[in-house]
Amino acid sequence: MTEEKLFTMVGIRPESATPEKKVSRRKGFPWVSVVLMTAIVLCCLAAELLMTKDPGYLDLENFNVAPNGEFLFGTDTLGRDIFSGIWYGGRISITIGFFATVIATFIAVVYGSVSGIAPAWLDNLMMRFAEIFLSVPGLLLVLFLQAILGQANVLTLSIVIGVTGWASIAKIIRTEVRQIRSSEYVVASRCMGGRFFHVLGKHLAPNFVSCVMFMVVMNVRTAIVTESTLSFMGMGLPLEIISWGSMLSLAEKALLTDSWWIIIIPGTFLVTLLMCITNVGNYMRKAANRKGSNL
Amino acid sequence: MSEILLDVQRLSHVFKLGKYAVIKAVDDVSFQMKKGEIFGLVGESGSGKSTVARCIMNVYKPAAGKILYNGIDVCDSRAFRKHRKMLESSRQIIFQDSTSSLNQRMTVEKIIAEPMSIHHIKPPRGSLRAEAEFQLSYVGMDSSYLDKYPTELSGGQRQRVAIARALSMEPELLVADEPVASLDVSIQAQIINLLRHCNEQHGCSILFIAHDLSMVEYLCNRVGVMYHGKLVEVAPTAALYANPQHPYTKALLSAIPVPDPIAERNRSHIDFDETAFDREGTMVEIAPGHWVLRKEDSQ
Amino acid sequence: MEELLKIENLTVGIASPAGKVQAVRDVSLELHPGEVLAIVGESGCGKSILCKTIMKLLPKSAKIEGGKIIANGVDITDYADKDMRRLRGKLFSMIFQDPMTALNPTIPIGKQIAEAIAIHEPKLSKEKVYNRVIELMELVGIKQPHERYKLYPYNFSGGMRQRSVMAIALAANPKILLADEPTTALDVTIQAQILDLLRQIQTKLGTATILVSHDLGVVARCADRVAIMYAGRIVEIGTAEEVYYDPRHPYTWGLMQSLPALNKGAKELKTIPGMPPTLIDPPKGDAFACRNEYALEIDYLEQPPMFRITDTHYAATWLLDPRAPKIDSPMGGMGHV
Amino acid sequence: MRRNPALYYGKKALVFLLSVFVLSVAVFYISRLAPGDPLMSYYGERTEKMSVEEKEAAREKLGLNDPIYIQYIRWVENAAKGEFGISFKYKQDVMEVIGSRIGFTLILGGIGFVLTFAGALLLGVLCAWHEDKWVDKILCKGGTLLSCIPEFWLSLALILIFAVTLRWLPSSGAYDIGYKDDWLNRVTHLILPLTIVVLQHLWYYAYMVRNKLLEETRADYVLLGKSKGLSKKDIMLKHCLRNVLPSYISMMAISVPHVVGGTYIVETVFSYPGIGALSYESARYHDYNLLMVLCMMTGVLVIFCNLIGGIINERIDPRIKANEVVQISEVTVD
Repeated sequence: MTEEKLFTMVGIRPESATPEKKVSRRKGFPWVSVVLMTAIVLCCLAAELLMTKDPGYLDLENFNVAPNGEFLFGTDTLGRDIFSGIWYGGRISITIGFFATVIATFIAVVYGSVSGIAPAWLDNLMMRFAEIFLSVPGLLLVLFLQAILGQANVLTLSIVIGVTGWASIAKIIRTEVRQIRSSEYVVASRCMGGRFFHVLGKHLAPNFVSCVMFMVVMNVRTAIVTESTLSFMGMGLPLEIISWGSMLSLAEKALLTDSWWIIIIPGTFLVTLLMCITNVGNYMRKAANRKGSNL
Repeated sequence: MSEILLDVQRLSHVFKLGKYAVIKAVDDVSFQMKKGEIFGLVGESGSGKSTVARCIMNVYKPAAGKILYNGIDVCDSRAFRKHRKMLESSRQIIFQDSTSSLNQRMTVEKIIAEPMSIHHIKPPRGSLRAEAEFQLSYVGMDSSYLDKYPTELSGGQRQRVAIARALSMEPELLVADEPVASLDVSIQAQIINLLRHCNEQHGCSILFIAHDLSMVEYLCNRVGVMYHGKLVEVAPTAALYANPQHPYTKALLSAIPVPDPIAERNRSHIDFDETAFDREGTMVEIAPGHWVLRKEDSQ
Repeated sequence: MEELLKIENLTVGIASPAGKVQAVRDVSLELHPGEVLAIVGESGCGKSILCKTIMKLLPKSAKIEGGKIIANGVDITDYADKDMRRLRGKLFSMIFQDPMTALNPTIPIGKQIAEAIAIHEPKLSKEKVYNRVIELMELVGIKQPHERYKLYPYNFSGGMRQRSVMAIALAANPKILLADEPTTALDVTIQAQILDLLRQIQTKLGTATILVSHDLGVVARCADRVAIMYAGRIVEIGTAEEVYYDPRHPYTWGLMQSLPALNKGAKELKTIPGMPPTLIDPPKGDAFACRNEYALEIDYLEQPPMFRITDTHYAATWLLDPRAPKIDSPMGGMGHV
Repeated sequence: MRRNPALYYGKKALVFLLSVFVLSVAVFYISRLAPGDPLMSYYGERTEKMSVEEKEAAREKLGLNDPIYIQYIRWVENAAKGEFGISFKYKQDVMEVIGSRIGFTLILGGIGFVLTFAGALLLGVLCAWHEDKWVDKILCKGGTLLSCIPEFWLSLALILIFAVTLRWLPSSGAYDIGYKDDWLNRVTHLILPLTIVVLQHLWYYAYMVRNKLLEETRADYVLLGKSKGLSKKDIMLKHCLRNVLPSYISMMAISVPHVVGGTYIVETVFSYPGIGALSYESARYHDYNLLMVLCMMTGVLVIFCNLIGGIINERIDPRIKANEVVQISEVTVD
């Protein structure tokens, strides 16, 4: 490159648009939790293939047997095989958790959007009610409804848990809807003639779905915990219907006979599933660019 | 059709706070806009200029006064419903903060095509995508941006997409609510050139709302100055900047810093005494097209 | 006279998910006592990062990767936070852009100013501190200081809050005052008052000031020397008169030409095409080359060094190289408004 | 801000009474309408053997035949006079039944409440101070795990370890027989249930304090504090924490029912003689009078705490007033 050539004026040479490196969200993806969760859920759904014994059969000879070759996870005080009980029971716990969340989310979406769009006084009233509903201890409410409905089965329990779990999601949806409603692209869309359903479909729904996902996932978790607690206390599913909760309700007697496996094994499954759900939920909530601390 | 595109008559709007406190955001404002004109509305924050813009776009229902657009009073709901289609397509608005004026969940193509899809108009250039592409190239962006999301664009590009969306319906009136306030100087110039280009080529008149007075001086034909909800002075740009009449306009113009060190150093700015500002008084025409808010007696 | 502050080839990198952003690249400048140095540039050019690096107010993800900062003759580049604390407020202090969020909303104004005094003079009696606060409030033009001592930030207007922040910054009468876009969030009339206040304080107390801004008008009002920054580097530095009336760097020309105030009758504003580069992997040569219509071939290959125009006026562009073709600056027509 | 405090508190009191009234009507009606026969709890098995007339006479005696609203009005009159009727199951005056047991619940819930919120504040500040360092990471992981363990299973696990295998701590009852007034014995009985109550709520509030504190450290006034020369400790404690406290205190008020009232699981597992199990039984066996009092107590507690939380929020945190002011400026901007 001669000096003369170096100094010739070449003007603007638009630099090649370097493709901006896509910030991959894979970095923080909770692989372990997702794999574990799917494994547990799949095994529960395919319980029939895995079950070695009939979970409901009361094998009176060998009750309270420690885990051995035949009974992989041992048997409980009524002689039922825990291994097959885990998969069969798991399916019920998960279905209740799922149904309850579907019900809770549905009520929350309706309640939240109405409250978000309603005039100030109605919105205030609905939020006061939601707050009071939220501050009543959840279990007492469920317990109260449960006692009234009498004997529980999978469906009634899901409805009861669902009906008492909607308040927190509703509050989040209401704040989001209120925020989106006043944002400028909704004002612009309304100026252009966008009617209520156009705005709801194109602008409101897609925007508040993402931020509600975290709450929905957490609701599945709370529903499963509520179900197992109720069944443990003898208020949820009766003994004959096997779920992780009802299996643990035999733990009282197990404590006397110091048979640890009746308590530990169902418990570990329950805690692992809940842990995976929480990790997935937290991953969804992590805002993409958290500003660094100024401290 | 009369030459006046927009005629705002004694517009007033109040915001209710709690049961008793009421804030008079816009107080008895009247002005007209001719077709093909760029009318600047300036004032500091809290002066009510954005509220006027939103009343004109029917976002707020004003407490009092009339707004005639092509002879139709947009505030009267019956008239509005009769001409709804025309009103909604021929008036468009663009906002200051480009991040919140575009839906983050929609691609650029859908954003630009939204007005057309709302009104189910058959796009003249074949598909909605082709139409969006044409509008995008008009505002100086190539079609590779069609499938991008607003978060992937810079501030200037987002504002261009907002303008493309507004222009896709060939509007007669474009209300620009501080379109360049949050952009850098060099990008501001690009957007201002684009707006001037739209005005000249499309003949669409622009209501330009800003607090950057040097930009208004460059772009607008006539300027209105607002203070605390009152319109204090309206005049052709040259006349206003040459000899401002109202004390507030004088203070405002003297406060603009000029990029010239020597001139700037020995220039002291005039202070405006808020207490002396009296809200009553009518618009007196002291020169052709130059109106000032003044008490009747003091001529 | 000995410089109050000397920065030599300072380089600062900020780690971000999309890669390391080189916010400040090899910046050198000095600040003399009683002088107002303005740093002008568009958003993303690193002017605010440079300003915060001097006082080490950088977030954890930012690191000084090279160069030296010499404050009052002492090299504070690798000072630990403990040592920096003694200097902050005493040697230099800072005013921020958005007065709405700069003050703690739940503590009365007077108390926040008193806290700034007590840090560096712990032994002062309560009574003396109170008088000092009142004196500071009067200095920055807050009327009825006694009543307003107890009020909360939300009782104050934007302008008043910015004055309180200035009172806090001047509490331990620092030698250097760093102002990071102090008037951007304010209205025009209040901005004029705050700029006049800055000038009064600078003349009365003689504090050297670094004013960071993107508005050439604001800078013209109170700057003695001006440094133009682009993509993390200083591209032109000189006295206000030199930079405004005889700019030599194409970027400065571009900035001046896109100002409506300077081309009153022009049909169309002359704009700088393209967009500022992301500083994750800046181009080999001059970062402004790809937007510069006067770019030379060498601009795409090598960074231009600082060329000396006069003792106080320097510009980093190959156009000033003797071998470069002579072109007259397009600013001929402009000048006094 | 307020015209006069009397009007403000008057309005609040009115809202309180109204909510209590609505609650009482709801509880009264729901319990009456629900399926199930109240006589079961009064006469137990003998109800099957009783003939139809006897049942009628028994129902008449207990006044269960009148329309519900008459029963409600009668209940309100008695309640005004301070006697809430007798519990069908325990055949004692309802207040005595509750009185004997409420003390235990208050001890367990009360101490649990204090420990939870003190611990949550300490833990939250600790995590925020060591943000993104190993301390914070471990505590977060541990806290999330703890919050994933259902309360009843945690109790079982601790009983299994401490009571069954190690035999250090008793696993049931409030005191051993015969040691009624030996307070040391009572304390040992309290240790396990108290740990459960605290561990159950600790991380939820600690995580909230941590996140609110971290949010404050992102604020601009932190930079101003640093540029004054304040140390990290001063800024964190004097400025950031001070802004978190108002919402923390109102959170404490709102969660009184959760922590103090939510002890029935622990009471059942540890067969601790609190009012926990009572509320379930009364609902299950339609012991109306007992049910009404228990529900009203919880309900009133909830509404009262909500009100207090709201008032605290407004009084302490000037920002709430600021929000109102900001809202005013937002509305009139331009």
